[in-house]
Amino acid sequence: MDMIWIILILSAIGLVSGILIFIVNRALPKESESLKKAQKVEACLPGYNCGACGYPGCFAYAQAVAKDKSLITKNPCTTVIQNEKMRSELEEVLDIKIDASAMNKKAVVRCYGVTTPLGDYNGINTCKAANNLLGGFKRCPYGCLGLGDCAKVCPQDAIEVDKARNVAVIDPDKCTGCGLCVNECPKNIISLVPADATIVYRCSYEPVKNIPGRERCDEGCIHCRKCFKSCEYDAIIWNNEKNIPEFDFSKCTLCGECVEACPHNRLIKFSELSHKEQQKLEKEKVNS
Amino acid sequence: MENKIDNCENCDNCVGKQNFGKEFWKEFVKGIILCNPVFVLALGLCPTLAVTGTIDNALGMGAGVIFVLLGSNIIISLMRNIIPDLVRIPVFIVVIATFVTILSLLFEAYIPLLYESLGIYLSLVVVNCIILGRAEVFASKNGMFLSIADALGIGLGFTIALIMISLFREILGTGALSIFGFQLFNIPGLSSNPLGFFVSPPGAFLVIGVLLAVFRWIGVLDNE
Amino acid sequence: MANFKNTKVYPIIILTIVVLVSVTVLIFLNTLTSPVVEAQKRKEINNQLQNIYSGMTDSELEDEIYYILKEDETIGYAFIAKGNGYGGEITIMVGLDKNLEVKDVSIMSHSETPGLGSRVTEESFTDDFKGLKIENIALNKNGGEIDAISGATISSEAVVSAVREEMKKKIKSIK
Amino acid sequence: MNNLISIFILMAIVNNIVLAKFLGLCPFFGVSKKLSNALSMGLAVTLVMLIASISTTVIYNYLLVPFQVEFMRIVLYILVIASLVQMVELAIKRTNVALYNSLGIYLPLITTNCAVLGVALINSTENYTILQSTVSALGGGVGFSLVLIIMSGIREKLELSEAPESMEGLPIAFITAAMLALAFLGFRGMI
Repeated sequence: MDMIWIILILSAIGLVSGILIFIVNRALPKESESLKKAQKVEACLPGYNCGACGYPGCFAYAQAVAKDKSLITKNPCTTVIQNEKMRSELEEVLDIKIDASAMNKKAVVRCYGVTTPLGDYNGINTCKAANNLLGGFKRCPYGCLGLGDCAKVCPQDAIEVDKARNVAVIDPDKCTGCGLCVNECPKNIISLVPADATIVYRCSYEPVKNIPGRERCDEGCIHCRKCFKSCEYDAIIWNNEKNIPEFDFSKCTLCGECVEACPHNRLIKFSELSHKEQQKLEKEKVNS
Repeated sequence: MENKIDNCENCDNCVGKQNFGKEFWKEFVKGIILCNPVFVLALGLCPTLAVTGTIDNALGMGAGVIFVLLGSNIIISLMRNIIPDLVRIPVFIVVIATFVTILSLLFEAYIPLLYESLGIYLSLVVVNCIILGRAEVFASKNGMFLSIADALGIGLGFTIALIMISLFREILGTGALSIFGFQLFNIPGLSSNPLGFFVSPPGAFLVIGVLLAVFRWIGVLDNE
Repeated sequence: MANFKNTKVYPIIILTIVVLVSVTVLIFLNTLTSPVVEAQKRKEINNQLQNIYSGMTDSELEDEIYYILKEDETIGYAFIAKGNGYGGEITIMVGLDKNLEVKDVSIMSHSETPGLGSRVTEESFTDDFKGLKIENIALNKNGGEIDAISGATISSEAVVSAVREEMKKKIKSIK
Repeated sequence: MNNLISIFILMAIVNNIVLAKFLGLCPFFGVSKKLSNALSMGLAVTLVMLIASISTTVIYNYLLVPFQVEFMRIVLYILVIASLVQMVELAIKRTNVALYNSLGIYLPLITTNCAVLGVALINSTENYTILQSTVSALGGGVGFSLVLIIMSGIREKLELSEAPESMEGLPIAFITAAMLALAFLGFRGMI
């Protein structure tokens, strides 16, 4: 009965391929010990491969951390640090304690975005391309171009371009301070600030040949120094050549006097910066 | 369809928890619209473009895929906890290949015309990304009952997509529509000088591209 | 049973068993369906021969040549030629009469572009082959008797060269 | 000898396995977003296609044809390809993790890649000898990589273009593929 023969020979192929896989699986070195540990560490990493930690992807960062534990504090993955669950898992795997308070940073766009465009721009749809074209199409050379380069790079999708004011807005709840948007923005107007104790000066205009901000933006800073005068704890230092306020957060008590004093809404408490409050604030200003 | 049951990312790993009746229906509907293998997951494109020249081929291929998907989902979901992880993919593939060979033997014997016109694409159903995809993602994690629902849903979704594409291609390409030799209608102007482009390979790409765009524009699918 | 599952050799056994089962099922099914397929093919060849040789009663197949019988006297020979057309393979049934002239030719299957290449199946093209000796089976642009279909030179060339090549081989082996 | 060259050109350009025969479309649309991915995917597919074609032709000529069990070719071919990919994946994963990171996600994709099995099936329907099927596999691999590289080049430009909202992503990729297929249609009938 040659049928039996055929069945045997063909299933012999199955046997051979099974044995080949088995040999390849046994012959090669078992997954090295450090590789297993790296995989355990990688399990609690976010897996965005955003590269903010400087490593090509989470797996490479996990291997580095598996080798030497102190890396997690020296060059932290900010997403992990700020996410309660991930941090506790990582602490368990590496059995070290990570104090998150010192590293809680958030990104902020230092531009109010009211500056009017000089014309409509039909070039390539990225901020970098627009910026190479004589510094962009906005009246204020420091103004946010609103084409969303930062939004594209943000692994948390925390950045959104506010169509009304044509400026990028960062939602502090989602932002984990990885800093990718900071070096993505061609105008360098996004900066990392400590999340809790800050007042944000939402304009990065530096007067050129002392033309006041006002020329470049309807609600630009008119350098009236009211914020400087209104602060009793002298937490604000006036920078004379740049003619803009600078903050010393050790003295600042977040009383909010300067926020009220500024006629053009340039100053805002960071805590009120979250997207929803901001919209609420705008509405109050409009109908007040 | 304003409240999407769940967008597609998590619809692949939704393990059936609630009672079976509703769950069966949810899996079934999910396969047809939400996770339509062709338009949403962009899987199984090889046969979709190759065989949708005529509607007979599309129906034949659709029926074949449903048969193979059903059979392999059932067997794999039954065997799922006795298969070691080392040989997981080879075993799944052999099971699927067995069902495909059964299909091609039956087609060759009883529907030779369809077997001839499908050609190698009938045996290429075994590497159809949908079937192994469903086996890996779904059948190896859920019970037989749910796998049947999933197989029917996805299979039907695939067949509907094939029919839609082949409708366009056959009507535009030959000016007439005939199902199993029985001509339904023929457009006099078009059938005298048909647009041969739509039967050729580039036409297939164009039709599915435009269909995808129209679906996204209507809002059935969300844009990328 | 449990510890058997995680022995080293378990994956191999599972794979072999699965392949064994699948092979048996398929071979069993093949023995069921192959006679049906055989009959199908035979029937298809027969009615091809029927419309070439009207008066034939039976045909015998001997090393890929069909000997056409009319009351046990061979009235012709037939064979299948395969050519590479524009869209893919073309299979042609070629019928010769007793003194090795072409009695008729019919296209069995092709995937040429509809409306252009597919016109090789029409009478106007296949009738040109009738009564031709092996020498003058060629397109008239290279010295033959067959005029190519306008707009489908590749398909017509494919059919003609397939018939000529196959005929050369078969004439030698006709007893 | 010209037969080998014509087989190579037939598989690589004239009947390009992606644009004319629609094989290997799932990875074709999935992987062609970045040029670097396309290169490594093309290489991996050509490698597996070569080894798979040689082993499947050996099985076909020396096992299936003598026993008249050609119908078994689907099961055996795909078994060989799946085990091959499994071995290649294990080998790369264990020896060189960096290569595995960049290439790893494509390897399981190759098992379900219609092009690899498609070429093997074409070899057996044309019943090529071992030398012919190696050349045909090489042609297929080169054709696949060629089209993949062209497509990824175009798609990188597409990302920046302002396609209409509903066209972005896959639909525009399909229409670009239609243009590409139309261009490759010009080669038809060359051989």
